[in-house]
Amino acid sequence: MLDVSELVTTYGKIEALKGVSLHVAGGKITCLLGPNGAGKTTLMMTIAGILRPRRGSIKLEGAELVGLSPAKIVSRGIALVPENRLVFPEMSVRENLLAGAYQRRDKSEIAADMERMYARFPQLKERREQLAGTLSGGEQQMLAVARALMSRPRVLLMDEPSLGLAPLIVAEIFDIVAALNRDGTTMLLVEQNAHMALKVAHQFFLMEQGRVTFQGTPGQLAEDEVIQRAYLGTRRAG
Amino acid sequence: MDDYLVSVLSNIGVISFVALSAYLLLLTGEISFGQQAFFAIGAYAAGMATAMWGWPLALGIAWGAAVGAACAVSLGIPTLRLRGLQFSIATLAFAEMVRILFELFRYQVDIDGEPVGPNGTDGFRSIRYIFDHNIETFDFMMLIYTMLAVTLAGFMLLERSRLGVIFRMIGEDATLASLQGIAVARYKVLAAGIAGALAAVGGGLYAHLTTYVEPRTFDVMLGVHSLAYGLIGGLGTALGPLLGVVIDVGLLESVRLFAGYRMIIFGGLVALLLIFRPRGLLDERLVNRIGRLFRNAISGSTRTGRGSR
Amino acid sequence: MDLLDLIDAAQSVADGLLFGSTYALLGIGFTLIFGVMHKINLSYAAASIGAAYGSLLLLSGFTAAPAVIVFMAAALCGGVIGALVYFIGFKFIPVANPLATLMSTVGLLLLIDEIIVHTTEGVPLAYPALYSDVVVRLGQFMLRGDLMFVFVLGCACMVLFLLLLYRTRLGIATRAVSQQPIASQLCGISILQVNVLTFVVTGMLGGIAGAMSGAAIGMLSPLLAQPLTVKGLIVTVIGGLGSIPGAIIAGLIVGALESLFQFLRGVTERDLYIMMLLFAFLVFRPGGIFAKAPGRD
Amino acid sequence: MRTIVCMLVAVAALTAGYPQAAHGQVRAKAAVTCVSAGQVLEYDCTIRLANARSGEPLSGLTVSVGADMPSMPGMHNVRAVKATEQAEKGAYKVRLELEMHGDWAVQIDLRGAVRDRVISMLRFEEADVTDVKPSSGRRGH
Repeated sequence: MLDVSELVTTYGKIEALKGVSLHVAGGKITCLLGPNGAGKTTLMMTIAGILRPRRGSIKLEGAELVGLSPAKIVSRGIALVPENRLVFPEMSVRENLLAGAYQRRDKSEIAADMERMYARFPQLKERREQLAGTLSGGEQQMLAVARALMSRPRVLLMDEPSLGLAPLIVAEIFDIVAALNRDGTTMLLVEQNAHMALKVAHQFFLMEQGRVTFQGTPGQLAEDEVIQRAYLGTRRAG
Repeated sequence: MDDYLVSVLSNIGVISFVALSAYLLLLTGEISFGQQAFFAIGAYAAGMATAMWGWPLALGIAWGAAVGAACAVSLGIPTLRLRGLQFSIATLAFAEMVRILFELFRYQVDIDGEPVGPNGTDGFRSIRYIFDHNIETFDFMMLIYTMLAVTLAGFMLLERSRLGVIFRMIGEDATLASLQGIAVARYKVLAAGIAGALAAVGGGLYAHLTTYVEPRTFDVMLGVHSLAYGLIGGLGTALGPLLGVVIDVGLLESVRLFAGYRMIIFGGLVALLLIFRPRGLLDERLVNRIGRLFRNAISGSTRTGRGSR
Repeated sequence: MDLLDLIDAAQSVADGLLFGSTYALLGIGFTLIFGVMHKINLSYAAASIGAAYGSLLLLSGFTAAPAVIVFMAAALCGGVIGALVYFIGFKFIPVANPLATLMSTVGLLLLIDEIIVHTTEGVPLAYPALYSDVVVRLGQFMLRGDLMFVFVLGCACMVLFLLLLYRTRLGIATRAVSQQPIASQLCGISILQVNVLTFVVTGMLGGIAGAMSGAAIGMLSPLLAQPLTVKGLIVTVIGGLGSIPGAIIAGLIVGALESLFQFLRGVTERDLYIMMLLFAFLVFRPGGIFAKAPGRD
Repeated sequence: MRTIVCMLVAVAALTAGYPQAAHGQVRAKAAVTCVSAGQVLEYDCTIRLANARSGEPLSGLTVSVGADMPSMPGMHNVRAVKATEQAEKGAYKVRLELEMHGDWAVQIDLRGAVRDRVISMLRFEEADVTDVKPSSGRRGH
């Protein structure tokens, strides 16, 4: 569904992505694991169009996304739940959701989707007129997911949804991820919590220092090995 | 030398002092819209000293500089913790307060049967030192430029000194500088004081050059211009603001082709130039490159010199 | 102070409060641009006066155009000038250099001011004062018709503006960009579009404010640009940078105090006290009236 | 601090050489009247110069007249032009071309038997020219 090939993104002279290729299968959960600084967030930001790649291509069902503005990419059907959630703190929950549907013009459908979000996330319904900045971390994460879903994405990208959340809330978030997938949402998930990620993922990629170093399905590699490499990277013989 | 040329050059010299004053603060990362206040303070203080109290010019200008520095330090202390825009607006407010205070300031003494001294909005006329002492306008221009040269030499020394490095460090990142153990507050007040003194020297010279000042001479436009000079000319070296003044007062003023349109061109120039050179014509990178060329040329010539021996 | 003086003082406060709506509009413009871009547009007040001049130019063919048309023309000119200001002074200036944008707007301030001076040769032009012959008497008080008109118009603009900001899709986008630029891009909001529209909308508000000051004073002069810039900045700072309710309240307060000081101490000293007020705010309460935590950026 | 000290020393050294206080020199005063010369922004000015003390007219001087706007120091200033002496004793005539209406400081430089500079503040408007009166409410709102 989503094909990334030979993607190179640089910050000045530093190459954060050194030719990344990966494939996200439709209807599946694909997980991206790797230590800090591997380039996972850079990859997500590049797919979403916030960063411009130097080289390479990103294709959504064969259509090229590189060179499009972030707004165009959203309307093509990609939504990113950014790291640290980045909700609009001085806007109400309802307005945050409306902002998520900014690219859409179908007023009645938007209203219906909003009701669907409230049904899926009852906490958000309770707090619909509350300012997003006053929500708890877990609620903000749910809001960020709901906001992204409001654009009716074909592929949902999530960058570290469990970051800074209590274990109980993390479990709740992963339940939501699994449930969304059951409803047919294709997902690319970046996670530090490899243990949880491998539980929900259909397929996973390991990234180290701007490159994909392994791809496969959970079980192909021993969990210990995956966790080792996801947190620390490959130990290189010095 | 043509009288007109002398007057334009003198103007350039005097305005350069305010431009350098604003530039010094820009180095420490502060945008001041209020350096004209110290220009005004220097002008009034020096003018009063020579015209009313009969002091010699040197003492008058030194007195003006001292008063300017004192005022700048006392403004610097309460505004220290303000950053960025808030600092800029505080300096603007201060400068307007100073201007209005001069509009209210009346203090005249009788000299040769005529009242002399600041007279509110009418301003301060008959600062006639250069006429009373038969100083030719050309000589006065030379005085301005000698002082400017001394100031520039001071800036060159500053750029090479520890103090200069500290100023630029604070300008780059004040938090980082304070983590390095630099007493940021003290250095900022020091920079403000020196900048105040510089502007005041310019003011003192201006008052004696034109023989009259009035409060509205020192309105926001003067401060804004002096900032713009540094930005047009460049922040890489003290020659930058001078280049800015020369471009504006010298070039645009003197070429009659631009007459009247000059300010329009100036405004447009500021807006457009910053797109291409956000830190001015002579920015740090260019200065660095020229400096390296010079050093290479010098070391190259010494090397060949040694080789031929 | 006897009773009569007290009534006169109250009268001048009322006049100032009415005129303060102009300052409030200007404050909104400054503060909204700051909110969205974290930059101050120093050319804003000059552009507002420029727009008022523009309306005279647009309508120069018609004798005695109705008030509504004059103000609409001013708003139109303001919007156009606003877009121009954005493209010349903001769009292409490197974002990382806050100094550069500040100075480019200063350049535009000079540019606009000088174009006005040049085309009018510095002669103040008469501006249609509206309802200047209407006086409403309330016992000892009287409310000047032209000032009341300015006030009502100012309030109407503010209400419209707040509706735009809080009740429309564009308003959501604007607030989203000001709060969280990256996330707003991820929502499909185009920052460029929001920026341009912000400049156009604030330009229109400014144009109306410029026309309002013209109408209240009865004439337009390029000399207005500088005091209005300073007043606009004062209102923005006292109201708290980026706070729209703050700008409105501060605009009315500054208007009222200015008029009161003028009554008590005369026109020269008036601004001195306003500056002192600003200075006091900066030193003791830099976050403005509605600051959440004083002293924080 | 060292910079300031250096500067002060330099100033002292530079000005020490000049002769001190030479009071009792002739001071001039001027009465300036201007009328529009027909063209927009062009004015014909008549300057009557006199000894400030005795009131005696000052003739036979080289007089050049410039102007600048006090509100914009060093900007908008008009290149000085020579005034021509009239038959009337102490009267000189000059045509000024200004850049805008408003308050101008007319600068009269005298050379010859008397060397002095006299400043006259005038408000130039479309039809007429008036002396600038103090605090004439230049700033409205």
